[in-house]
Amino acid sequence: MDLSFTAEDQAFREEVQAFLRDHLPAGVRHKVLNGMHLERDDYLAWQHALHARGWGGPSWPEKFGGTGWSPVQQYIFDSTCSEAGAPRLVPFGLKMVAPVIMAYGNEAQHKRFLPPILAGEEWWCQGYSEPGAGSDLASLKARAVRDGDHYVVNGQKTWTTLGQYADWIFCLVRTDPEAKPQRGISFLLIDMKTPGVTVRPIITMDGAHEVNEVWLEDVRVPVENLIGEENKGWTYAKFLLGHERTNIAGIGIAKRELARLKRLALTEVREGRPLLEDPLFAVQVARLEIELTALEITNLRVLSAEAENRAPGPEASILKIKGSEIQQGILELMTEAVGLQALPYRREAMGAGYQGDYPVEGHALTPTMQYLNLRKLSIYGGSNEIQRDIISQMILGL
Amino acid sequence: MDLSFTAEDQAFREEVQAFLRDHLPAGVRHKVLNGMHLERDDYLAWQHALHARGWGGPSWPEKFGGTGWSPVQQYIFDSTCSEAGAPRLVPFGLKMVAPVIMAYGNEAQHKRFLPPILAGEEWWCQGYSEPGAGSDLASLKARAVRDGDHYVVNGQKTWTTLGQYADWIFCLVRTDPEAKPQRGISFLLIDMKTPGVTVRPIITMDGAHEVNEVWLEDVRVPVENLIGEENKGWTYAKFLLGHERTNIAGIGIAKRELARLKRLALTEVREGRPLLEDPLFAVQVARLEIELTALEITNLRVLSAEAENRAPGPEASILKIKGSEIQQGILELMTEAVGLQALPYRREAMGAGYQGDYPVEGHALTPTMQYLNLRKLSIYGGSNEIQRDIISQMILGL
Amino acid sequence: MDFTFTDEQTMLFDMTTRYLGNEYGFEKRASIIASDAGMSEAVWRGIADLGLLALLVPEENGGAAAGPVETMLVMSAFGKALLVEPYLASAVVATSAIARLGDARQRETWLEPMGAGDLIAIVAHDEPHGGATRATAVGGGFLLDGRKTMVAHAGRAGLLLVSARSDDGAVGLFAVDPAQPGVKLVTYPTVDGGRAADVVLSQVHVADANRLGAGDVSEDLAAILDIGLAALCGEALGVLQRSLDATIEYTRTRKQFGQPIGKFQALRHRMADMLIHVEQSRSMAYLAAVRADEADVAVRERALSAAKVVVGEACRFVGQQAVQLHGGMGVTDELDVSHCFKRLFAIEKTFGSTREHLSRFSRALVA
Amino acid sequence: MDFTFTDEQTMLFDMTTRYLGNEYGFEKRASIIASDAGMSEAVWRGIADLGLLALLVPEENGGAAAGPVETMLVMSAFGKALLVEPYLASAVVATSAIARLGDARQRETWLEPMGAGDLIAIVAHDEPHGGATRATAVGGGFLLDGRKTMVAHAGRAGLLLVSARSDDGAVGLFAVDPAQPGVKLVTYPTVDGGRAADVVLSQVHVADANRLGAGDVSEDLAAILDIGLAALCGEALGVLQRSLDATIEYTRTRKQFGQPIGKFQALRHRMADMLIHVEQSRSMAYLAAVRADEADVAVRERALSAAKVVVGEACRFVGQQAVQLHGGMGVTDELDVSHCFKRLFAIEKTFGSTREHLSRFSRALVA
Repeated sequence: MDLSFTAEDQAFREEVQAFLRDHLPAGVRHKVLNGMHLERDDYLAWQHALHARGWGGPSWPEKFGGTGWSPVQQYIFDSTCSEAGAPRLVPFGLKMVAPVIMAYGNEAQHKRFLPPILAGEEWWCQGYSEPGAGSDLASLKARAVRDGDHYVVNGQKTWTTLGQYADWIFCLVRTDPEAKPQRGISFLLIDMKTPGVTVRPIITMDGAHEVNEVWLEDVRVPVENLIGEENKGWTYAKFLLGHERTNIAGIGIAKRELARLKRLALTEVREGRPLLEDPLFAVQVARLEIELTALEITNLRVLSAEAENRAPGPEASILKIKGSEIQQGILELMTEAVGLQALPYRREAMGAGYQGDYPVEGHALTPTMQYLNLRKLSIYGGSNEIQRDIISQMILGL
Repeated sequence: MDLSFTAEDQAFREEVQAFLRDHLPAGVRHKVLNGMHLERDDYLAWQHALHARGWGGPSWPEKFGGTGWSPVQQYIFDSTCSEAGAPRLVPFGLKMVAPVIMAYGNEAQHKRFLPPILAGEEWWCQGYSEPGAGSDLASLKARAVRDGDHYVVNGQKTWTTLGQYADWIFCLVRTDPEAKPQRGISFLLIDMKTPGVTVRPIITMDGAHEVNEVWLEDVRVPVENLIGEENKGWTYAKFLLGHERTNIAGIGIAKRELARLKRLALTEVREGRPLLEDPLFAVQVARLEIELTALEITNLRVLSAEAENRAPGPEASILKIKGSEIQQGILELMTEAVGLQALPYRREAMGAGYQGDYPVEGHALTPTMQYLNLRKLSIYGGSNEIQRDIISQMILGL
Repeated sequence: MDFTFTDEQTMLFDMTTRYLGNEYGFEKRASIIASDAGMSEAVWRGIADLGLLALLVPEENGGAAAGPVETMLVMSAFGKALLVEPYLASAVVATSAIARLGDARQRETWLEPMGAGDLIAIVAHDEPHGGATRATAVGGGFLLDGRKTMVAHAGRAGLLLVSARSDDGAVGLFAVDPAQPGVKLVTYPTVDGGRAADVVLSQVHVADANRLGAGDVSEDLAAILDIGLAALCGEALGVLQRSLDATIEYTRTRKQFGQPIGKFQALRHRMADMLIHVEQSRSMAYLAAVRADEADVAVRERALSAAKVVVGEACRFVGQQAVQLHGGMGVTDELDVSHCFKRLFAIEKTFGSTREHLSRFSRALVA
Repeated sequence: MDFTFTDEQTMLFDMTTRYLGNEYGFEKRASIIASDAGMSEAVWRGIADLGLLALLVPEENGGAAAGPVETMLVMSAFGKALLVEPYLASAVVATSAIARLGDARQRETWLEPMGAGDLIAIVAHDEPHGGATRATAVGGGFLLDGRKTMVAHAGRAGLLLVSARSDDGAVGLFAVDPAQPGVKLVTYPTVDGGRAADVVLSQVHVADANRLGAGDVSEDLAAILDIGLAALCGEALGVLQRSLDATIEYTRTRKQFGQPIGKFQALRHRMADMLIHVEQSRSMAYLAAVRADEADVAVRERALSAAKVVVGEACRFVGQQAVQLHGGMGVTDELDVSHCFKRLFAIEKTFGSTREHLSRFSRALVA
């Protein structure tokens, strides 16, 4: 047993660090390290930089233009990037629809759809959830009816993250309403410019426009945009949900935010001492750091099992639960560190170039909005309650 | 709104305190204040002292020789006694079977059974639970078959607290095996000296003999020992369970033990300072004290509602959950206060007159055994999980 | 011992609740918090007409001379409605400050219009970390310099009561007109839909006649802020109850896997724990009200710190779980649960956080 | 990075597990802990025959010169069997102490019989609060005075290694024969079924040749105890896993209201949380093993404190919930769950409690 990275892995990590030093745009890094809001161009700038280096598809096999990295290398890449202040890779194209297209799409679909994802030329979004179908996805209602060479799609999708930037949406639609809930579902790729597609913002409690409703009214989708076979979409959907789970623990992000919390607690002063010297505050920071240390090792154990082709399985649920709790805990503590300064609401401070007359540094204004925003972590991607159901059913056999 | 006791209540409290000063046996008080083990005679000595004062039945109406005190007076009496180091009143006679006999027994039963309970002359125990019927009491299996002027009882009862001291046991038995589970149950009073009654100890993890199994083999019980009507026992059982809940929060006990915890944390020294000055330890004590303050007021609110004849209802579940958690928390913290001295296991130190060669004072030896013993608090009397079910169903209507 | 309310108290609560039910629905509130002013003059006039602004005003100044219990009841109704108008800041804290420290002329000048709804006064006490507001004695008065933060609705106030420390170390309370020279307001919305400002003071002149009280008023200020804290606990109660009610209602109607999600035992138990937090908070809000004007400072501080800890923990648990059990809908701006969440978040941090009060209570264990 | 074990390591674990499966059932253990001696000579001989007592003994003294990872594996098997024999105290801690501090003669004299199962040696280090063991230099040796507490199986030991402070403040480690004049043992059972003693020392003479190491050995002692702590984390893992396994099994078979209680969602979620604690503890037991002989003291202490906190929290949560989910049966002496509970309770308090390690880790945040 050895918990340290191999010399090769270590060299790889240094290569990534060097790349980050040279090619991560400074403005983007500044935003990420201070919890500010990222725009479409921030994400794309980073994807373009990676693509130029041949790293556009860190989780892709080489035959599709990816890096062919092992799970451990992907983990090193992800966490090193996150710690250094790189934005997350937008997952809807790279990590969600692309693996489905690779596994179940035909060659024409490979050629048409994969290269623009890699190059950061086409932005994808996800059309899974519906107002009545969240955790219980199989109860979805959007309908697609075959009409010659097209499907005609009607329905409503929701929680579509960053859908306002998207060029394409991948959708689960019901093609056989007579079949049992999990049968009769198909997987369609839809151009967002098609007439009948309407995106409406959902404003979240932090005031952000991050998620959307997508309305589909008589949207005509060419049959060549069907993935795999009609009515077999549930299989592809489950495959996708399995892939969504990589890097679910968010170790690199949590390390970055923990470091930020500690910086904050060293500069915030209470009764003449840095807040981090207050035993009751320090112990809360210590608890989070300790939990994170344990989770990092748990995550590496899961990766290591994956590398040996042992299926990671429902251990991913542990990573999801603890990872979300730790990230939420860190942000909550940041809001505590800044005291009353957590209460002014200055959304403009989330953007670049904020030069407001409010003299408190950016650091005091962003934690509250991030804290509000991150309540979603324990809800989406399978709520933590669903994750506990999975653990108890799959691991414990209950 | 007024949270202080009335002048009358205050005078009553002082009267109880004066009585405790004069009549609570010093040896018993010493044991209670130091978490030591109580014998049969300790309980009886206290009941006899109360009876001599006319206070043998603090929760009984005057017509049966009780005090006729209001719920608030009973609360004041109970908590004042507990704080001063009086043992709890053994509830099986006084608070459990007696109310059932009063409400559903006939006059002969009143005369036969109530006076010896009041006087501390007959000890009762409870025959409810069975190995297969705990939380799900209605699935009990003990059978009683009518044979002339007797019932012949066969079955096994368990978790019979202090049954080894008991003269009588009240039992739920099935008299109609054809009926639905909650019908066909009867409520019988059984003399423990009857042939066929066998008491076998259950040793708990603290090494104590506090609970028992009671085996009933062809036990002949005179029909005059049936309470109320045959097959109506479930009604009486539910009535009893409602009564069992009085003083369920254990406020007086918790206050006494909290005071003991604080004494301990002032005498235990770490790195040259009293442990109570360690911020991480102090904050745990503070949390318990604060929770207890809140629970005391919640308890008084429930009593106040009772005094106005508004039913206390499932709020009792809140008292049970928080009361047990607080008591368990206090004992757990005591074991932490004594450090490594929590680990020596000296059961003899639980008894009177311990003069062992182990020089650590009694206080360091008893918390662990009490901590182990009190794990039962969140399990018995309706586990805390059952209590949360009750709250969600009865109060929240879910 | 008596947990009942007098008929007058019950009527007060019912009247307030009825008014808010008619005038302060979710949509109405949404338009208020989106408005430039961030408060409704009509609502302020409405609660003035109900007599609520004069609740704590002494009788000789035309008020009801009511106490912390009445305040708790009214505040719990406001909490349930998520009222954003500066009732706590003006009608509770500033009114108590003037009633306690003001001389007869000051009380008459300010309390009568405050009770009538014609003047909003706000105590400006909190400072950014490291900030220290100074009062320098000059002929016939003082010059104030410094910065105050999170002064509620300062942009609408007609009177600011600024705490400042003199060269001799004594803390004084000074009445400042926000329009007078040297006063600058940096206004902003707050996370819970309110409005506040930093108040920057540069050589602001205050005449002796506009100083409240004499000598060091630190202890009076602490007592005044504790009256505010008790009122805040009352408000929390209303918000907590609304959060729980909304969650029960949502989980009763929202279906997944063929049944209402409120049928799932893990969620039911979570709601049971929420209820326990609400009931324990109710007990402590009562205690805070009863001890808010307790003369023994140590007893008062102990009780109020304990109350803030229980209420603060409830704000955190109930707020987070209410959002969690609403699922995706819980994080949107569209339902009231997220607005409750944000108000609970702010309450937890106001008048000292849970950690700060827990720390104060802990230290007193060995005092 | 590699989480796999070598074939030798896997064989070692399997061999130990197999032996205990045959020789250390619940009934057998019950009879051992009820016996006067409180340990089984046959079992001690058995684990000696398997070579386990010589695991940490250097090769030149006839041992396997294995490390913390092997120790963790063996200890986790012992934990799962709830072994009460003094493996941790003698074969891990005392062996490491002699191997690290002993000279060639001392190592030869003691380690060979220890590895062979012919000598049990125990480090006597902990003291009752306020106690302080002193070593006074006399011609050719030292006189020891003081009191040690919770010295495992001291009544069976052939050698005690007593830490004591000299007049110059240096901490030394001294080999004492329990039978020698001036040594008095006050023996007692421990709550987890073990045996221990207070060791009272009055003018106990130790020749220079029986002192281990030279000068102040505080740092060596800390390093030796950390090896014990890492081994203890391994043991905890076994006990935690057994507690969870027993709970799953019990809730699968125990029926209430017509179905196995393990079907109730609230209980299922509780067990999911238990599993999370077990897996996080497993990760930290690995970390503790890997860092146990780390040269950088700060790195070692940080890692081991973090491990003890995670493991300690797991001991508390998993222990308490395992008992709770067993209902009434959980609090009896009859099922293994209560024995697991008591061992977990003791582990939480051994080599520093969760609070103490959390405190050390917290202070290091600003160091």
